[in-house]
Amino acid sequence: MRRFSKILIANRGEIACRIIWTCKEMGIRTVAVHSEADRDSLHVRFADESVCIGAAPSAQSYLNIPSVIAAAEITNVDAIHPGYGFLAESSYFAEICEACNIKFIGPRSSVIRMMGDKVEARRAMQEAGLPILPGSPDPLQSEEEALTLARGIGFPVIVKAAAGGGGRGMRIVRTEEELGPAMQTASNEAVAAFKNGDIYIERYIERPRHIEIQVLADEHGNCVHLGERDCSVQRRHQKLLEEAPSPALTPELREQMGAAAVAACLRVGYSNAGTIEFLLDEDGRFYFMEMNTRIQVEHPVTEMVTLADIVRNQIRIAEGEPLGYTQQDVIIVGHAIECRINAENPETFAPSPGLITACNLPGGPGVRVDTAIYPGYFVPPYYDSMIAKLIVHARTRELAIARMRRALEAMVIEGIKTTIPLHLEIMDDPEFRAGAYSTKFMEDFKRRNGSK
Amino acid sequence: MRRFSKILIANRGEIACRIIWTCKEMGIRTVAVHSEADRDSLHVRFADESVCIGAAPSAQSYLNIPSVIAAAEITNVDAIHPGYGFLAESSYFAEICEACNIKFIGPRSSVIRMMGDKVEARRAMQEAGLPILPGSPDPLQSEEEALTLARGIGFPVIVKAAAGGGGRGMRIVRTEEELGPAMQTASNEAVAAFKNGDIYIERYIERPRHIEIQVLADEHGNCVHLGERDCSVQRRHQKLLEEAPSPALTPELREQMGAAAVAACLRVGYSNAGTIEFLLDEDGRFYFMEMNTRIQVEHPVTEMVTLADIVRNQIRIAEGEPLGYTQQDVIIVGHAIECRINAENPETFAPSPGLITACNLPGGPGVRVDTAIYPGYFVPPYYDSMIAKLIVHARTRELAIARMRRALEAMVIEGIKTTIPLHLEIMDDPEFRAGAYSTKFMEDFKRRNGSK
Amino acid sequence: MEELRELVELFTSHGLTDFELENETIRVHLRRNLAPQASVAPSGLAVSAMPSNQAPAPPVVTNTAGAAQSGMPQGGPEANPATTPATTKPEASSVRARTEELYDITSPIVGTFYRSPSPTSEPFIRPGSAVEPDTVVCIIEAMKLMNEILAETTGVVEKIYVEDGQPVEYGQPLFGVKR
Amino acid sequence: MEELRELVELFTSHGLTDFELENETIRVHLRRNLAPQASVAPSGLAVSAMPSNQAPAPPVVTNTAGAAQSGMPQGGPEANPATTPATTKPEASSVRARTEELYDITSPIVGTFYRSPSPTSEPFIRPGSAVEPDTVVCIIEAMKLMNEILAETTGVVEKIYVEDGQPVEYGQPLFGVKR
Repeated sequence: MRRFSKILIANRGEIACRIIWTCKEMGIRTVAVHSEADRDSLHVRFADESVCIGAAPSAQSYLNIPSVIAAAEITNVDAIHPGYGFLAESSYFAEICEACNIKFIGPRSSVIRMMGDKVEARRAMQEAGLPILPGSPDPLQSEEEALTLARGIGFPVIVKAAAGGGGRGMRIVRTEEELGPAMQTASNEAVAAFKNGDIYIERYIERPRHIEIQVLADEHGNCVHLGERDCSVQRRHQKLLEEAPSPALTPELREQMGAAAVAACLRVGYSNAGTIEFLLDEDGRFYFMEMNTRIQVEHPVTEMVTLADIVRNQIRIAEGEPLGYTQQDVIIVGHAIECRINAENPETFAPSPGLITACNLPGGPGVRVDTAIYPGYFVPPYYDSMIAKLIVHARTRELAIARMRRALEAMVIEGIKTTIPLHLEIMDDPEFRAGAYSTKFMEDFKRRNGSK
Repeated sequence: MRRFSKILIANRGEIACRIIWTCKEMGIRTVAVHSEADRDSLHVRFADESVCIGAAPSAQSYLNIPSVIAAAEITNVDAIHPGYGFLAESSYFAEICEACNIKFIGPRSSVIRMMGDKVEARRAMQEAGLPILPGSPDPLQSEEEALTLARGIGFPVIVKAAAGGGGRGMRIVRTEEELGPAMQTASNEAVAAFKNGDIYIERYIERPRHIEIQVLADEHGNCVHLGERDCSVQRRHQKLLEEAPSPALTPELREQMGAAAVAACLRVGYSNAGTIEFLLDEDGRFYFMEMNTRIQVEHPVTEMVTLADIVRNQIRIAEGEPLGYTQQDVIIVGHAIECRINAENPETFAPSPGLITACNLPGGPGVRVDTAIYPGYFVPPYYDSMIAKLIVHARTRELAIARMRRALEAMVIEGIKTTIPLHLEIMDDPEFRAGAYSTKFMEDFKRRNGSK
Repeated sequence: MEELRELVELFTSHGLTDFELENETIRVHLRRNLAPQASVAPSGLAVSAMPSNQAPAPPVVTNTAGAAQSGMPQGGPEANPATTPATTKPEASSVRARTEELYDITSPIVGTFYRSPSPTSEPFIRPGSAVEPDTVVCIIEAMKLMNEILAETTGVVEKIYVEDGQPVEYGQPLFGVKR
Repeated sequence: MEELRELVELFTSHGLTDFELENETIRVHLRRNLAPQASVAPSGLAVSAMPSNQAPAPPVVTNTAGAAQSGMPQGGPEANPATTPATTKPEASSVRARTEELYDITSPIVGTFYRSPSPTSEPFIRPGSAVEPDTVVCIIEAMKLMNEILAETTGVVEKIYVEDGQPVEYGQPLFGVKR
C-alpha cells in the first residue's frame, strides 16, 4: 500500500472541484491543470497548485496527453484522477501513467480497453455471467437465418446496422412478414449512411428503463455494490436527471442485479469505482449494455442515499487499500434526485455560453450543489454545457420531488440560459411524479407539452 | 385537523428562509414580514407575499405584536411560525394568536409561560421526573443551613445570587471552611450588583457538557426524541458550534436521557418540536437546565443525522396531525457538525455589519448551508450577528471534522469580518478533535491559543 | 478604493435593490404587469402590487414564480429589462416628477385603511381638502382597534393613493399633499 | 444596458480575475510575500509564484490557505489591498513599463527548462545574443523527450525569466527580446 501525498486532477469544472474537496478532506495535496480559457476557474483557485497545459480547445489541453503527463512530472504527483470525460476512459493514457510510474486512479489499462470495445465488453460480460439482450452475435447472412433467430428471440425485434448510431439503419419488426422488407431497408440505409450494409437483430424493448449499478472493487478481490441509479430521463442518449433508488426496482430485483454486477466485476478483475449499465424491460428482466470504468456524473445520488464518498473510495482503492467493509455495511436511506443544470436553451437545447451576471445557489435541508460557477464566471464555449448539478435527498421520492422543486425555484442563474425551467416542468409532470417512465419519457413529455 | 394554506413567518434571516423552504415543499403559501431595513432580504424575495411591519429596530418591527398580528389579519393567514428569538417564546404573543384564531406554531401559551419561568420550569420538570442539580430550593437563611445542605449535596458546591447572572455573586466552594466566607462575599456582591442579597447553593460541576435532547410531540399524546446535540462549545453562554451525536454519550445514556425527556414532555402536555437542555457531569449524570419551546438554531445537525424535517413536523403537529411514527422509526446515521458563521471579529467578537462584497458558499458532498446572505447583501447592524450556518454530515466524527475544515476553507465572505477563521482553528484543535471537551472549552482554547 | 466601492454599490443597487429610488418606478410596473397571474388572497385582497410612494395600489407584495425567476435580489443587469416593457419608461418619469412636488402622508402602522369613520358617513378628507397637523385624515384598523391617523402637516390634499377598505403596510403612502 | 454590462465586467475583473493584465503585477507580489509559508513540492520546486510575463519565477502556482481566504476569484474590492503591501505599486509600474518594450518568447509546452544542450555545455543564448526565427533558444524536457524551442522572432535577448532546470507551464514567458 502506498499513501498518496499529491494528486493531479486531469479535469475541469464541477468534477475537478468535487475531487479537490475529497482530497482536502483526506489531507492530500492537489494539482489543477487548466487550459488558457480556465485560468479563473474555481478548480484552479482551490487546488494547492496549478499548471496551464495548453490553449482553450480540449485537444490542445485537457486531451493533450504529453502536456498532462509533463505537468504531473514537474509537480511530482503520486497519482492522477481523470474525473469523467476527457482522458477518463483512455486506455492509452492509463498505460502511459503506468509506464511513468504515476498511479492512474482507475482500473488497469487492459480492463479499460476491454470495456471500451462494445463487442468485446459484451462478450466478456456475458462470459462473466451477465444477461445480454438476445440477438444475432454476428452480422446476418440471410433472411432465413434472421427468421430463425427472430422466432427464437420472440417478436418484436429490432434490426440494427452493425456500424450504426443515431437511429439510422434501425427498424422495429413486430411480425414475421415485416422482417424481410425491414432488413432490406435497414441495410440500404446502412450502406448510404455508413458505407457498410451489415445488419444484426436483437430483442426490442418497447419501454426500457436505463438502470445502472454502482460498484466499488478493490485490488484484493473485494467488491460491493451501492445499489442502482435510474437514468431513464434522457434526451438523445444524454442523461438529464437521475434518481436513486429507481421507482421500478423491488428489493429482490436490486439484490439480483447488484449481485450479478459484483460477480461480473470480480470475474474480469475490475478495481476502482465502476458503473454497469443495464436495460430493464417491462417484465423486470435486465440486460447488460455497457460498463463505465470511471466516476459518473450522477454519482452524487448514490452518495446521498448511502453516505459513501465514492471519490474517497476510488483514491483508497488506487492506494492499494482493501475496501474494509462488506455488502451488509451498505445501507440505502431515503431517496435522491439529481438535475443536471446545463447552459442551454431549455426548449431547443442550444448551448448558451457567456457571463453569469448573478447567481443564487439553493441551500437548506437535503440540498447539495456541485458546481464551479460563481457570479461573474464566464461559461466558456469550448467544453461541456453542464455547469452545475443540483441534488436533493429526502425520506421519500415524493418529498424529494417537492424538495427539488423548491430548490430549483431558489436557484437563480442570470446572464445565460439554463435547463432550470425544463427541470421545473419535469417535476410537475404527472408521469414523472408517478415514477412510471422509460427512456421514452422525454419524447412523450415533449409531445405532451408540445404546445408550449 | 385543519390543513394550513398560508403561513406568516414572524422572523427574518436564515430561519425565515429555512421555514419558507419547507412551506414550499408542503405547498403552503408564505407571508414574510420585514422591517424597513430588511426590504432586500431573501426571505422577502422568496416568500409569496410580504408586508413591511415597521422601522429597523426590532422593538418597532419584529417584536411589535400589534404589527405582526395586523399583518396576519390583512393577509388572512391560517398560522404564524415564530422561528427562534423575537416572539418565539412570548406566551403573551401565543395567547393573542389563540385569541385571534390564528394558529401559533408552538405549544399552548400556558406551557410556554411555565417553561419561561426558570423556577417554575425546574419545579415542573422535577415533578415530571427529570433529575435537577441538587441544591437549596429556596434562598438560604443561615450558614448552618447551608453547611447541612452542602454536606448533603457533596463538595464542591457553588454559591449563587438568586437574582444573579453574568458570573457576579457566584463563588465556588471546595471545602467546609470556605463556605461561610464565600456566602458573605457572594451576598455582598449580590447586594451591590442586584440590590438583593439572597443566595442559594447547588452542586458544582467542574467540567460539564451542554447536552440537549430534541423532542417532537403532537397534540394526541405521541412523543419521540431525535437524539441529542452537544452544544458545549460556547463563548459566554453563546453557542458557537454544535454536533450530533455527542462524543460523550453511550447508546445507553442516549436512550436514558431521551426517554426521560419524552416522559417529561408527555407529563406537561407538551406539543411542538422542543429542546430539553441538560448539564452532563463527568460521571455521566445529567441534570435538567431548561426547556426551549421552539425550533433551535442548531436543529440542522439533528436533521442531518435523522433525515427528519423538524419544521415540517412542527407544521403538521400544529395542524393537529398525529406524528404517525414511533421511536423505533428514528435512526441516527453518521455525524453532523454545525458552525455558526457570525458577522464578528473572530478575535474580539465585536460585531462587523456592512456590505458583503463577495461571497462563495461551499457545496459538494455532505455540506448544507442555511443562510440569507448573497453577494451585495448589507448585513444590518440592528439584529443578531449570525449570518449563516454551515453544517456538514459524514459517516464518522473524524470525517465530519475533515469535511467541515474543507467547507470552511471554500467559504469566502468578503467585506465584513466573520468567525470562519475561528472555526478553522477549532477544527485543528487537538482537544476538540479528541471530543473530550466541556463548556470550559473556549476558555481553555483561548488560553492555549492566547499568544496569537 | 472609493471608486470601486461605488461601482459595487451601483452594481448591487441595480439588479439587487429594485426597491431603491432609482429603480422603483420600473419595479412598480413590473408588478402591475404580473398582476393578472398573481393569485388573490382569500380575504379578497388584490395582492399584486408593490407598496411605493407612487402607486395607489394594495400593500401586500405578491411574489409570483416569474418574479422569483427573474427579479432575484442579486439580479444582474439583464433581469429587469427582460421582464419590463419599454413603455414603462415615460410613465416612470412622470411619476417621479409628481412625487417631487407632493408631500406624502404615510401609514404609521399595518392595518386596513378607512376613509370615513363609518360606512355611511362622509370621508374625513377629499382631494382639495385643507389639512392641519391635527386633522384626522383616515382610520386604520389593526387588531380590531380603529386608529385615527393625523395629517401631521399643513397643506392641501391632492392625491389619495389607497382605496377605502384596502390593507396598508408600515410606511405606505396614503395621501399626497401640496404644501 | 451596455453601460451596466461594463460595470459588471469591471466589478468582476477587479476582485475576481487577479490573473488579468490590470492586476497581475499586484498578484505577483502577493504570491511572493506568501512564499516563505508556501510548502515546497517534493521535487524541490519552489512552487510559490504565479506564472506571468513579468516574473522570472517558477511556473507552478501554489495556493496557500491565506490566499484562498483572501484572493477568491469573486473577491471584492477590499480583498487585494488588505493583503498587498502598498510598496508593490511603484514596482508594479516599472514591471509594466518593461513588458511594453520587450517581446516575450513563451513556452509552447509544459516541461522542464534547460538553457544548454547538456549540463556541461554552453547555454544556447545569453543576454545580448542575437536571435533569428530558427535559432534554438532552449530545451524543454517533457515525458523524457528533449524538445528544442525556436526563437520564432528576430532580435536581441535582453532578459531570461526562467532559471536552468526550472519547470515551465504552457504560455509561460521564457525570454524577453528587443526587436
